[in-house]
Amino acid sequence: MKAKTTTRTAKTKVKPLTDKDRLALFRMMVRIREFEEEVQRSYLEGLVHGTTHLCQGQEAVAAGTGFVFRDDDYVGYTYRGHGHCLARGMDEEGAFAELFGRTTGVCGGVGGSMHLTDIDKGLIGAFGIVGGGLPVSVGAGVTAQMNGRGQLSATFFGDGATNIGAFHEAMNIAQVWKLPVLFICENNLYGEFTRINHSTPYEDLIRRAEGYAMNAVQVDGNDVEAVYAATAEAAARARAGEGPSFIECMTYRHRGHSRTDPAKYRDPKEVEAWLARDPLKLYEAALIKRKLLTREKAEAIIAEERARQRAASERAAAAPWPDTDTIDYAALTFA
Amino acid sequence: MKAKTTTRTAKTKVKPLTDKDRLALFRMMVRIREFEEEVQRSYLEGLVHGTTHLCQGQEAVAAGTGFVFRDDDYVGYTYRGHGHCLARGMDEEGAFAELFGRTTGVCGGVGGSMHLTDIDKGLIGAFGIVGGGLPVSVGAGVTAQMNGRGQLSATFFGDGATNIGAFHEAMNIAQVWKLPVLFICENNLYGEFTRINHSTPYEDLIRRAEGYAMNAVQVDGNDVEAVYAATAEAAARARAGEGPSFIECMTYRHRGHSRTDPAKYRDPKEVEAWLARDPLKLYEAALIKRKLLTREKAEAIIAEERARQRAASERAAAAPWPDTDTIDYAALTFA
Amino acid sequence: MQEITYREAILAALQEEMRRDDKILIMGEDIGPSGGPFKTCQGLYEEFGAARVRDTPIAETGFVGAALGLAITGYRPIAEIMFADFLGVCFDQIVNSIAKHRFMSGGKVKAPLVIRAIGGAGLRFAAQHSQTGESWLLSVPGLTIVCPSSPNEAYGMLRAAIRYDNPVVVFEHKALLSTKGPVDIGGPIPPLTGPKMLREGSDATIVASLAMVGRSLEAAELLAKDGIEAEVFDIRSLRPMITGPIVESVKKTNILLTVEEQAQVGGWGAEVAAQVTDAAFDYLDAPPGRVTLPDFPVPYSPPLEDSVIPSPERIAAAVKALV
Amino acid sequence: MQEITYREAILAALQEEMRRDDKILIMGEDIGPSGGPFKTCQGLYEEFGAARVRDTPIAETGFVGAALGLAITGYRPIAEIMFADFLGVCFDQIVNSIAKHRFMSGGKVKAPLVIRAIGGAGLRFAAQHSQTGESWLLSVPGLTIVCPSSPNEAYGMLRAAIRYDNPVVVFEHKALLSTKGPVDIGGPIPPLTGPKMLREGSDATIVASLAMVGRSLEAAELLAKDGIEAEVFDIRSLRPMITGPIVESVKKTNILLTVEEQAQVGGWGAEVAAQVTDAAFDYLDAPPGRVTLPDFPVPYSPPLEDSVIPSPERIAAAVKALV
Ligand SMILES: Cc1ncc(C[n+]2csc(CCOP(=O)(O)OP(=O)(O)O)c2C)c(N)n1
Ligand SMILES: Cc1ncc(C[n+]2csc(CCOP(=O)(O)OP(=O)(O)O)c2C)c(N)n1
Ligand SMILES: [Mg+2]
Ligand SMILES: [Mg+2]
Repeated sequence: MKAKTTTRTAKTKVKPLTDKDRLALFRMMVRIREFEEEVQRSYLEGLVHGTTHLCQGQEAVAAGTGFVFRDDDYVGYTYRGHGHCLARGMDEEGAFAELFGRTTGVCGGVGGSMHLTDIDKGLIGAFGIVGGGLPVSVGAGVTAQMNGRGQLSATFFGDGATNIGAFHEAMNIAQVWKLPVLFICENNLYGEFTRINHSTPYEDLIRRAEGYAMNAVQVDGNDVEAVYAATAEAAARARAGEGPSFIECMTYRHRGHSRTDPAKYRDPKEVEAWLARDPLKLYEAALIKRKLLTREKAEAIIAEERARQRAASERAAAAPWPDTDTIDYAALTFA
Repeated sequence: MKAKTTTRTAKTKVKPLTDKDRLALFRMMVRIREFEEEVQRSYLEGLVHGTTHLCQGQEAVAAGTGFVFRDDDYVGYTYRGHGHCLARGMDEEGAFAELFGRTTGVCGGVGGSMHLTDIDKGLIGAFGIVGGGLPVSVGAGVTAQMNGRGQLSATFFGDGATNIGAFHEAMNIAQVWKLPVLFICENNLYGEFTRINHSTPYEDLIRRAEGYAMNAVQVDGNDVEAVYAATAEAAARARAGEGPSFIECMTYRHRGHSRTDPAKYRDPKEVEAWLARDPLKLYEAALIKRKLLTREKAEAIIAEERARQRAASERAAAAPWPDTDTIDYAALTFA
Repeated sequence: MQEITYREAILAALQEEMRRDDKILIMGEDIGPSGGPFKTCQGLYEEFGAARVRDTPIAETGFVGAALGLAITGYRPIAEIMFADFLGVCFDQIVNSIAKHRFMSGGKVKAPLVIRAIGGAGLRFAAQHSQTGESWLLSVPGLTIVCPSSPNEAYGMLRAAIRYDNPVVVFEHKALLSTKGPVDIGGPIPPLTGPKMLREGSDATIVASLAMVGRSLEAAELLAKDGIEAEVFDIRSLRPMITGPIVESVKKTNILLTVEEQAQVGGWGAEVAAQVTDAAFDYLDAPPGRVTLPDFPVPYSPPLEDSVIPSPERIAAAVKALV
Repeated sequence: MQEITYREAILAALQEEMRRDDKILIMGEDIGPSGGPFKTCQGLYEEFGAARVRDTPIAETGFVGAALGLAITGYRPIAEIMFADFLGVCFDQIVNSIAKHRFMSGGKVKAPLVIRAIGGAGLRFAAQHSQTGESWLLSVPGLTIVCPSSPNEAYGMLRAAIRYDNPVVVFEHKALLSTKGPVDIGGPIPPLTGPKMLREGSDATIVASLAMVGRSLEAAELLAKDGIEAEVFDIRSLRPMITGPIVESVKKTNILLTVEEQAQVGGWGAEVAAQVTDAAFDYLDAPPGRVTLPDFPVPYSPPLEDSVIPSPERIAAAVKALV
């Protein structure tokens, strides 16, 4: 697809990808895919409770953006945030254990699938209230600005989130204060069961950014290198003090909104077209063309990652449940 | 000033103003001015309690838009809404009595200056929470749409209100549902003591409308005929089922934000420039040029309106206080 | 009487009322062709069309505020809040506009609207999707707040709420959606507010709301095995808080226990306790007891969540500690 | 001890703390060069600059949410809510993000932030600008809620709140802003929470918050003329709700009256009454009394507003009805 942009070129040059980088990007997408597939399997086995929101089909966004962030950047996301967490190095066993509600979970089993947080990795939080995370990321952006060390604050959200007030207030404040915030919109065309055309005046959400005079770019969210490049450019601007950017990644979720949703409200042709543009397959083909990969090599990576997730999930499933008698709720609630 | 616009011409032609209309517009502006001056006087005498927000300098907006509305239209506004109420025929004695907290007030003295409401005149409410009235006006717009009688719903708000979430949600819903809602922004450059450039990425708020792909026009809010024409055009679109419009009226408040504010935060040059463009003086000069008015005739109208407001205020001041023993609070609270 | 689920009862009430009065419309997220995330609106869109069954953008402030605008201009809107937890994002519209608009207008405006909010714990939805929401609005004059505990109440109360001429917040409970019970379809409209006795007893009075009603009834059965007969009330409405029948009961049983699925501080149990203490001071054999959620958010992990939600055993034990 | 106003006390606390720790910053509307609509930030902008004293757009959700983001990444933000009534527009950020973020993270995140909200009736600001806000957040686990009733408390509590490592909501009262009192500038940091006895007495215990504290002390003087000695407590904190000292007092006086500037249903008085009834059941000579606002919004007209706010006379009469 052709990307729209209102980006003015940043002064800082974007680091071009090396072959090693490309393979790392591929592997990260595979990792996220296999993690989510394992979550799905675990859910059906009754290991994951309540609900969970998977991101198969959107891996290029998490992998491509995640490759840009520094260790000291801040990243905020939503209930559909497993990919963003993995891209930033969240321990998979800890992630599975959290989904399974075990003591070894990244949040001790207290948070759950919708609230994976790991502040030590700059993963500032998963917000379950649509739009709720954006103002928080604006605050992390103020921190980044005040620290003066070129940090940035990135925040992920969906197309549906651009309809709620918190989005508006966050965008406006970030622009007025020239904060180093990247607003990364994963436009997967649906908010739950409702297609974007029923909730938004248009489908290209880059137009939202016009209302804030914010630097903006729309990219093919299933093209990991395109995502990387757009993010790197916006990040360079942010780190250089040139303010926030809005990055719209056009993408699609392969599965339903959450685990109980068969997604029957989608046009099969639309689904088919997007499945044909599976970000993993696209990149595999691109890397094979570049001679960085063969089908066999790709399969090997997939098998490795599948085994890795499977092992992590098994370790997690063997971990103990929190002990209702000894858990220190006071310490969980107050520092 | 030159007006910016993204208006596509409506199919319906706008009714041109007659000489009688012009004199009525002038008189209405004078009425609002004199009403507010009388409020001010009364405040200093201790008749108005708490706080009050005056609109001197912004009369052309209330008068010019008000002239467009039909009796069955719905109009919502803010704490700075006295002018909108008068333009729609709110009884002045009832308005003063409300400000004075008397039983004869339009809300029985229970609402006060910030909450003048007269549902029988389509004055659906004055909202004290910034942005709070916009979603309510969207609802009245749904009513207008469902009724199918070409009604519209107009909502007035300030520049500062465009920064809050409720504005965003209201604009978006109105556009997606193609509601007959007129969003009328009185851009007086300040939200309380803060100039627009500290709270918004630009000063021309018509740009906000781009984020919603909404029909929009910016007009000189001190030119009552320009306000009328832009509103009439947007109203024709709305009544014809062509959806909402955003109308930005560039204007200025002559006084401080509220009665305790001397407005020292404004550049005297800015104040001077805007005082020179007093909407009443501008229109008086225009009508004199058109030979519809003379200085003397204008003075006579001003004197008449002054006397009228004075008389209304005096009657209001003579009205009884609510009786704390007999007031039926239950009936005030529940239908 | 038909045996239907709580979910079907909600739907039946919506359907019936919308058929009766074409000024009624409903707005919410995914309630159109999809029938609602909890399927409480299944088929409404097909029957009443897009104008009366409005899928909204994710914009609770926008559409809840719009409900007020509709109500004061002649319609009778219903707004569905998918999870009661989301009441936070439209709280201002409810507490500052909806609850007060009539009052501020000097009683001249009428605002017949219903906000349905589906809340509650027990389904492992974690801290941001498991609150009943009851306490948040408890203190707001101008609101009527009801909380159906069974299919029949869900059906009856919703019909009553829709016909009421003032704003009503209906707290539904997601753990009850699939529970079945007899519903008096087409029967008379029940009173919107006021408690209802569900079980007679002479030894203790238990007052509960929503999912805690069923658990309290179970607790009463456990107690009966030990010879303690508990009288169980469904509080039904939180605003107005009507305790007359509860006071009468306590005059007989001399023991009061409230059970709610919320933290103790700020919960309605304190109000019931205070009103009963006031009106039946000399009859109380013990200070009123309160069973509530602990004072922290709802945890995700199943054993943790299960341990914080009052169980029949815990309720029974609390009664025993009082008698 | 210096005699300064409540307003000056707030400012002094902000100034002192911001000088001590450059991680502290403040955000709010018109708090920059204008010094705040209630002038509680006068001079901060000049002293600490635009980066640490941030004038915000009218976007409470935006900047209150930003406070959380700052807090969990190493700063200690303060957010000023101009009128407590506006807490409605940022309610979600407070109840679903700020109050829970540490808990949901498994206790790994620290959120040291302060929300100051200026509320209260008596100045003819009408229904949307006269609420104290106390009840709205009363039920929210994870929050610490304090409400200073005097210049010294405003100064001390704000300093304590700023130094506390968890989210604190400070409810200030606009009718107190110009009241003067002795303040221990530079003195030790007082406890953030817990009630404080302000007047000793043996005949009745009165517990009040914010502007009701002064009125309760006046009521005590009226009562003293009739030979009734009331012990008066400032509740100080609503979360945690600490009633130990009040219970001790009631064991002595056998009478409890709570006084709050909010509606009865959902108010903190019920919780104090319930806790005291629980802990001092056998000591109570009468059911606890509660003086509150009536169950409708605050009316504008001066005689109406004056008649709804509890007066010393009404408080004294309520005590007399109990003893
Ligand atoms: C304020 C609020 N309203 C509604 C919901 C229920 N809800 C959860 S996810 C969702 C759809 C969000 O869509 P989008 O922002 O596009 O993100 P996606 O799920 O596609 O990643 C909705 C409506 C919510 N969590 N918060
Ligand atoms: C949600 C909210 N935040 C803050 C305020 C306080 N406040 C009242 S008026 C105002 C300024 C509004 O400015 P603008 O929208 O430009 O309207 P104007 O007063 O200029 O007519 C502010 C901040 C409020 N009433 N509501
Ligand atoms: Mg989406
Ligand atoms: Mg303005």
